[in-house]
Order: sequence, then structure tokens, then C-alpha cells
Amino acid sequence: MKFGISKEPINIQEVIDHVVQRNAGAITTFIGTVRELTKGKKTLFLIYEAYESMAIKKLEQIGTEIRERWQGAEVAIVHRVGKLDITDVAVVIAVSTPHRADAYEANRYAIERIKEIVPIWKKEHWEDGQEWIGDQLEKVSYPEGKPEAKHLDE
Amino acid sequence: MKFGISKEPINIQEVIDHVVQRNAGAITTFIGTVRELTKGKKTLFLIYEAYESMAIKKLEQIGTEIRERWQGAEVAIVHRVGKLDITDVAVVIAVSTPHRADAYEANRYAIERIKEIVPIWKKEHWEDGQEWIGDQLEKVSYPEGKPEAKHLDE
Amino acid sequence: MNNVLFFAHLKDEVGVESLQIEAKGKSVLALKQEVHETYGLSSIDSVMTAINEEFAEDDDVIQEGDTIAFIPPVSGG
Amino acid sequence: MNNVLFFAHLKDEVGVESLQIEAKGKSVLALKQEVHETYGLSSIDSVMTAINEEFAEDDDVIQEGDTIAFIPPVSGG
Repeated sequence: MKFGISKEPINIQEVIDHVVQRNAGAITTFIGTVRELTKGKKTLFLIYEAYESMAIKKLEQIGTEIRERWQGAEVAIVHRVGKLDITDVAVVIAVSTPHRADAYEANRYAIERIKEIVPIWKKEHWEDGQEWIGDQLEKVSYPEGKPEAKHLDE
Repeated sequence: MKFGISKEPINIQEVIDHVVQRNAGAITTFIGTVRELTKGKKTLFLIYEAYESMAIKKLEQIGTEIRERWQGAEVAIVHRVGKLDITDVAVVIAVSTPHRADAYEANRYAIERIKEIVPIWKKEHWEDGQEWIGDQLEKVSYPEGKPEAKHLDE
Repeated sequence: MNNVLFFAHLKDEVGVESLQIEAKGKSVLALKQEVHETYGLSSIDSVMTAINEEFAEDDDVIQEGDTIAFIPPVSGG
Repeated sequence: MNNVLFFAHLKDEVGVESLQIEAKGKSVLALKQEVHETYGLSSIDSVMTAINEEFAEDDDVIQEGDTIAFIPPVSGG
């Protein structure tokens, strides 16, 4: 699947295979992994949950946004759900473009947009408790009730 | 091999495996592939040649530079040599860091440094001829006779 | 009738993944406040709403059969 | 004696991968010019030099047994 939600471990090479093209000189991937320490607190494991049907649409939307902004770009994104242990892969984003600068920028755009508009949530489990994480809770406000595309290259 | 020159196709997952760490939340990879069209000219295939022993030292040096500049970073780089066809993988750079911004920046630094200091050359073969490419020939001058580290985040 | 979906901490607080609610003709904001009061949700200020899998505005009006989802701040990636 | 290595277009022009040259006591620049003239190389202005796999300056002096490599502008990646 080129844009998908996966209950099984993600095969990174398969995601990359979706963006191979004869006129790409560069492929970048972003692989989000479960980190043990966040602000000194030790994570035991995570649970990812998705509103799957909408999440897939939003991943596809990010792909469309990227192809509109970066000429010749191809994109594939797969996000994992379920229980993930430390170092497990939560998300893989692959972007190919003719030239390398675009491949980095477009890939970065994809992960930032995932954190804005894709309905996926993580619940962190520590030794002393658990909590649903809402990263954007205090950082982002949505005056129009929904997140808008923003330029990351400012 | 964490820093290497390979005569065989590069296994991307193996390069990634070298940078997996419990305190990385992000892994970026850069995969350089052989592009068919450059400035409208059609490439048939490429030959990559390396001064192998020195190239490995220089790849290791880039790894050291990155670990010094980006705290907690791990790096692995493998470059292919020999004949490569269109879409074949020429280089794989994997970088892991605790946070994602660093993973993109450090990875970008690695590919720029490869193009400055690692003794590897490509010969392009077109329908009407062939030529050793010296990308930096007219773009970079080395007043001190050798390339120096430069900041890419300016 | 309308299918109303809850995710993450909202699902935990409401205690179910979805409810059947008659919401035809109501604004998104009105339904949000109704659900907030009925289920004593801790916070809905930062919660977004989707109608049929697309983000909706607070003043959008719900139609018969629409699927409504309350979307807490996302944390994927 | 010194082993002198050529790569990419330099190798094509010289016709061999390496030569044994007595270069002890010479500067990098002097050896460069000598090789340039002897083999009629098209250009050495942009060529870097490595001594024992480390980049060297034009005024570095070559020691007995050093391996010298002429490094055309690189194009890996």
C-alpha cells in the first residue's frame, strides 16, 4: 500500500519501492521510531490508534499536496497502529524527487503535516502510568477550526 | 559495514540497522539513485570508481563530524561502485537522532560532504559518448588546497 | 440518525467507540457542547470535528446520515 | 620510491592506475607539475592531492615511501 495504516511491522523497502522512478535522483525516507526517554521519563511501550479510513484519506492528501508543491515528487507513507516497543517503527515516509534538496524538504513537510492533520494518536505507557498524548495541544491553535497547510521553508 | 564501499547492490535495511538506537526517535535515510535525464540528456548507465581505502576513511570522518555536531546522532554510509543502471542505488546514508529536525539536517550534511571530500567518481555513459563527471569543477575552489567543513544550516 | 465516533482520551471518557445520536440540523458546535455536557468530558476546546472523514467547521450543519468524529489533538508520527 | 595513484580521467590520460616515481623531498606542487608535463595532462588546476590517504597542501613535502594520489573533483553521491 502506498498510503496506509498497518497492524503489522512496516517493511521499509516496500515503502521505498513505491517511489522509485527513472527520473528520481534522490529518495529520502523518514522512519519514526519509539524512543525510550522523553524529557527524562522512561517509556515502556506505546499504543497507536487511528481513525483508519480518515487517516488514509489524510495521508493521500499529504501526498497530493507534495506532488503539487514539488515537481516530479512521488510519495508513499505507512503508519503503524497497535502496541509498539522501544525502537519499533511507527511511521515510514518515502519521497523521491529529481534533485536532492527537494527530497529532504518534501519529506520534512510530510512528517509535519502528519502531526497536524492525520487522525492517529499515541498512548504512552510508563512505569507509573499511561496517557494519551496530544502533542499539539498547547502549541497550535486552529482559528479556522482545522489545520491549514503552512510553509516549512520560511 | 557501517561505512563502506560495495561492489554489490546495497541492502538499505542493513544500513538502517546500524543506526537503530533506543534513544532515537527519528531515522532519516538518503538514497541516491541513477537518474535517466540530466539537463535533457539521456543517461544509459554509470560507472562509479573509488579510491576505496581513502573513501572509507573519509566516510568515517563524516560520521565523526556528525556525531560531534549533532548530539546523540548515529550514522552509517555505504556507497556502491561499478556499473549502475537507471534507478540503481548509488549511495545510502542513514542517520538516527533523538529528534527529527536533527536527523534531516545531519543527513543533508552527510551527502553534501560526500560530494566534497570522498574520493569517488562517476563516468556517465550516453548514447553519443561518455565522460568522467566532476560536479564541483566550476563551482568550488579550495584556497587551502583541500575542502573544509562548512555549515549547511546557514 | 448519526453515527458519532470517539477516539483516544474521548473514547476512554465516553466509554464507547461510537454512539447513535439524532443530530440532523444541528451545528457541529451544538453537538459538541451537547456531548460535552452529557458525558462530562474534560475538555473539548482543542477537539476538532470531522463530518464524513473531512474536517468540519463549528458552524457546519449536520445532515441525516452524516458520520461525525471528534478528533482530539493528533499525535502520530 | 613513491607509489603515485591516478583516478577517473587522470587514469585514462596517463593510461595506468599507478606509477613508481622517486619523489622524496619534492613538494606536492612540484610533483604535480612534473606529472602534468611528462604525461601531457589536460588539467591539474582543480586536482587535489592525497598523501597516505589524507588531503595534502601544495607545499607539503613528500617522504620516502609515501603513497601519493591525485584526486580529480569528486562526483560520488
